[in-house]
Amino acid sequence: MTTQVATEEKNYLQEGHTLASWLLTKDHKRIAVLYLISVSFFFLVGSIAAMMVRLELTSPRGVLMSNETYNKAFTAHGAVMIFFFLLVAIPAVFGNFLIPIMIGARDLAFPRLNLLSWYFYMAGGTMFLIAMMSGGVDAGWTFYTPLSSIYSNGQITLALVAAFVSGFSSIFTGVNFIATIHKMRAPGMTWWRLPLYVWSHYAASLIIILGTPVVAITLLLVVFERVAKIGIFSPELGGDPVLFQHMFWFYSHPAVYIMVLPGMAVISEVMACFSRNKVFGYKFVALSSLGIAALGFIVWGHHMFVSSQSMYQGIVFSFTSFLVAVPSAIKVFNWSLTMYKGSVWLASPMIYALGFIGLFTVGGLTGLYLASTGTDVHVTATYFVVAHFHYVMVGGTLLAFLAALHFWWPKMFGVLYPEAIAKWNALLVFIGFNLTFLPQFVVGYLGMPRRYHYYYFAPEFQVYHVMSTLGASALAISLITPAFYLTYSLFKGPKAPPNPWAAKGLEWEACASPPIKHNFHGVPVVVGDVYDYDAEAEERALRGLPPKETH
Amino acid sequence: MNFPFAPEQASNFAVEYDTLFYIITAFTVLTTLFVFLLCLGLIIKYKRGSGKPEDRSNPMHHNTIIELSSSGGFLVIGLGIFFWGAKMYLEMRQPPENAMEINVIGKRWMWHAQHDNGVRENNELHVPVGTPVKLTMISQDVIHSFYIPQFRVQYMVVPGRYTQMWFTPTKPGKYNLFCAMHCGTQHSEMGGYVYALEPSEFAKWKESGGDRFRPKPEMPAAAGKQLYEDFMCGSCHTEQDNKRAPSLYGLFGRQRQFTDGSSMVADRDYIRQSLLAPEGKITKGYESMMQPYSFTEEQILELIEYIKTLGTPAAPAAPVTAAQNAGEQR
Amino acid sequence: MSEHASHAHDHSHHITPFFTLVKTLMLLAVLMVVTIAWAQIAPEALKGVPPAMASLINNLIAMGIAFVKAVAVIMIFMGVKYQSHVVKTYAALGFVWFLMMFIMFADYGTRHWESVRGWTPETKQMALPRADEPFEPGMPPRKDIHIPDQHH
Amino acid sequence: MAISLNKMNQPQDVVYEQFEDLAQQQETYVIGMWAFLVTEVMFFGVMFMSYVVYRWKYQPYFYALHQELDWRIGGINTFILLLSSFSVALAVHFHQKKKKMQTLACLGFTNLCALAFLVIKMLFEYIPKWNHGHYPGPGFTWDNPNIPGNIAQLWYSLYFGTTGLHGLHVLIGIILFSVLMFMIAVDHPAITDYLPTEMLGLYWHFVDIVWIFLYPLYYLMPK
Repeated sequence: MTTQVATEEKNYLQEGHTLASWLLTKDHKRIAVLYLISVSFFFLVGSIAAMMVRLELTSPRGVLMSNETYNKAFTAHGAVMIFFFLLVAIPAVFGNFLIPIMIGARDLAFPRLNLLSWYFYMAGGTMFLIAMMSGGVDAGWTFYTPLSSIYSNGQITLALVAAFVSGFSSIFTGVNFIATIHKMRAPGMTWWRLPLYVWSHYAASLIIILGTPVVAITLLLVVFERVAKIGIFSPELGGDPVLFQHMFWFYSHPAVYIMVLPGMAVISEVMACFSRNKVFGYKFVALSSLGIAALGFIVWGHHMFVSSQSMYQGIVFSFTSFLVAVPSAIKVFNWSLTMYKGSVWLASPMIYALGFIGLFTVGGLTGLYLASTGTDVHVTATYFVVAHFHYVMVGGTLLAFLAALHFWWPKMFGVLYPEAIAKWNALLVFIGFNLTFLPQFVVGYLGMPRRYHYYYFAPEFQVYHVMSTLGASALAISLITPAFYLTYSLFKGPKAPPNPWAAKGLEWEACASPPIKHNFHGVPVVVGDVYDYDAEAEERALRGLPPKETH
Repeated sequence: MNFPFAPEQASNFAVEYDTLFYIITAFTVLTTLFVFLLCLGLIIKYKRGSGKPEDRSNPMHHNTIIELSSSGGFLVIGLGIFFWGAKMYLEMRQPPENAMEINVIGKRWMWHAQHDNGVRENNELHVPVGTPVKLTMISQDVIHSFYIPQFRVQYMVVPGRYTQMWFTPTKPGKYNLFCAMHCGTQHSEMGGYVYALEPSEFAKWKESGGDRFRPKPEMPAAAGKQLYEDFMCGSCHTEQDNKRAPSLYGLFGRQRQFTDGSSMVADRDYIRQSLLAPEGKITKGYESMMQPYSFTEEQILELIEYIKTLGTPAAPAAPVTAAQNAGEQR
Repeated sequence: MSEHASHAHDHSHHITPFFTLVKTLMLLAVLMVVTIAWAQIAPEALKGVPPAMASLINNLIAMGIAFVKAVAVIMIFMGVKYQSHVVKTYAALGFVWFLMMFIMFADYGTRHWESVRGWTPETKQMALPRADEPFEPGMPPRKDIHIPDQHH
Repeated sequence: MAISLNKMNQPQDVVYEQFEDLAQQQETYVIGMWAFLVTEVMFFGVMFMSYVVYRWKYQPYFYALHQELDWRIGGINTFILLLSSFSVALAVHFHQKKKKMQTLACLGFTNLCALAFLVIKMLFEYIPKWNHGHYPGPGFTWDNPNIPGNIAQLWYSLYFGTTGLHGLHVLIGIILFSVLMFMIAVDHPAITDYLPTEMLGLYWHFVDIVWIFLYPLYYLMPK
């Protein structure tokens, strides 16, 4: 790949210092920073709601809040975390920042659309916050009809419109990524030289453009049902409320992959860099991303095994769900084997990535209980499911988000953070997470239904809820800590070199830290393969041995 | 403080369910352990610049055999779980012929159960041990879910349509009854207990009209008969098929042919639909004459009970002018 | 510039000839007339056919013609015929994925197969009376629907 | 600003800073537009899917309810949309040849068609139905004893939902076409080549395609 660049030029952060220069920017990197700030804010909101829920559940009789408030708290947690954090976090922050750089482009294909997408996101987020403040939303993030359309009180209309608007933000980002990845790759950057990061984001973008409109219009129909009393899902008019679930999960199951595929993208990069090795089975991993995206669309019925859908359909969907295990298994084994004959460097992003592999493995395997029709009947809609999807979503996406944050922090802001704290913190995240969610598997198997405020009729559940809340407190501490040391590093951290991890890839090798406005001087020409690390040479250098002779 | 790890096994499904559950658990634990040890081993062996220098020459970047065997092995085990789970699911979804029938209505935020002799109970369900019990369920408002963890059964209760589920209690006791689908403010309090009683005790309980409620001299089928007469259903639906309408005698559970060429078994949903929206399925040979009625869910259940009591089918009359009506939808 | 861009360079300036557009419009107009005409004569033409079959035939004809019209618009008016493979793929993608939604007919098509297994038509002896626990049965009929003459 | 209608006063080959050359820019825009149209297909897919599900469920009622619509009005509207689609294709054709007058004329004709479509829809369909109380919602009235009021209301929900969404797209199209015509007329610097016309054309053709399927489903099939 191309050579070093001069660093004395103005970087993208110095291009303007006024508020307008940020709010009207068309630079993908600045928009990524805007997203980083707003996403962190919504993560905080969602976390506070989560802590309220966890604290309330320490007592079987709920002492802190009323039924109504509790329902609003868990709805706020679910909806904010999913619509305004998980779906957005990695693609909009790191995807925006890195995809153009990784493929050697100056910017995304449609910079104005990119900015518009941030405004839509903020508009949606603000609307949702208003809905939360002015009455709250208590229908659960899934908004099942007819509860959401007819019976529930509260600001459901506004919340649904918020989700609709932020859906457009997703769609714009997806369209932008697809056009960019197809047409703006640098000379020599063929499909099989693309970093796996880009492959995964491409797959996620496909899901976004195919799925998001479905849920958007479905939620809009619920809005109309509430406001104008038209009734597509209303059983009073002979409609089928289960049709809503079909439409909803047609998007919302693939949406899980919108959340986790970008996470997988990050893990591929981090594992390669810190193992000093090419990702094991590069082509398999790349294609498995597309495989997951396609298969993800034909498994939605596994959310509905007990929802009164036909049992024949249940069995069909169960079968297709097991097929998804294949590409997922490929990925986990390939990431692990990437360390084989590598030079493993346990830096903080690597610890997060290893944590991701562990938690995603558990999350994926517990999916077997839920994909199998018979075993799903008992544990669906219990805390078992809650634990399962937190292992995938939090263990997957959140850990990948933290890994990415640490890995590319020097690139984004040109500063180094205190590595020792970061390492210990990564370990604390892993432990706190397991402490929070392992007990939930047990309590779910015991029969604790999700979204329950009280459980005085089954007091034996309490011990697990207390354990879970303790774990959540540890997790909360470990999630606040990075906010402090990363912010500290922004002002006091040492200046980062262009390539502090000695990593490969255009963003490290051909680009300053932080990058200049148009990322590169001229057009980078890609000649080598992706991930051309040489663990052996690096080890020899570390040990002071002479480089091995080439034959 | 006790640490329970599994709910009681109190129904015919529980033992098989738990067996499969623990097999998947073993698989999960072993695979997780394998991945964990693999990572740990690789980290220790190939940690950067530590210990003795490892052989890193000829690095392996892909191995199709590993890829295919790991994913293939996973798929095979997965399919094994799939088939077992599917078998269990099919059993759960198909009640046996001799099941005792109980009707359940869900509403925010209570459960209402009706036994076949007219005994009704709220937020409680009494069932006999050793007898298969089939619940026919419908909701009055939003979607609920009828969940008894100790029986390992759960099914959603939707408005507008009957759903069913069945189980055979195997152990006397008091078990949890939950609504597992978020249904609004008091969702977590929509529940109660299921009492599995010895058959003799259950019979006694049922005969004495339940232990809670004062009996009132009306049973569902009788109430249904009253409705049938009040609404003068008998003016069209007579004992024999006639020009106006087919007979309802011996209707329930029979195959029906419709004008649009389709056919289906006359079940609860069919009768419910025929009452609320009769035009949808017109019996072959008849014209659409009946108007839609708006009964309450309970009234419909009572009418169904009554129709079920209508004796053996009378000899059906020859269909009237089938050819005349066949081609015409409206 | 990617290698794809340079490949497709010749196509990007394609100007669809005027008469091709006119011919396409005429094709569309003819197809429209055909589909309307069929809808008018269908009840006569399909008189002896069972209603379910007639409905199937009508659906197939109407949707088939609509499909041909859509393809004509996509290929000529939208110029996909002259575009790269990527564009062709994306043009097809949405419509193919829409068909994926039809998987839900695995549900709607088979719901009634599992309905009444287990029922025996024997008469049940109802012995005991009904409890007088207060319970408002039934969904309250929606006030806003005006359905005159419901009851006799 | 002097407005000349005879020739396109376009700067040649304006390439935005993120692109290398004109060809790349054009292809990127086409792919981006098609990716967006994929989402549009899925948008309408939900409406069509709901229709299919309920028609499957209530086929005889739906057959009867389709009589509520007049195929003649639908047919006229279909033809109007086909014409407008043609004239947009023509507009792109002329814009590629840099014939400003003809481009503007074609776009103007398209806009006229779109307007006519909406007017016909309003005057002959929406307003009479509204006056009869045939719209979903609290004021719904129904007097056909053979069809239950609730299913009629469900059907009207689908009808107004689907055609309303389509009508909204037509309305957006009218606004965008007007803006585009104005910008072309005054030689706005943002219009550097025929791509805006082509992009808007793609959108408009898609609106046409939706109607191509909508028309037989709602107006024709059950006859």
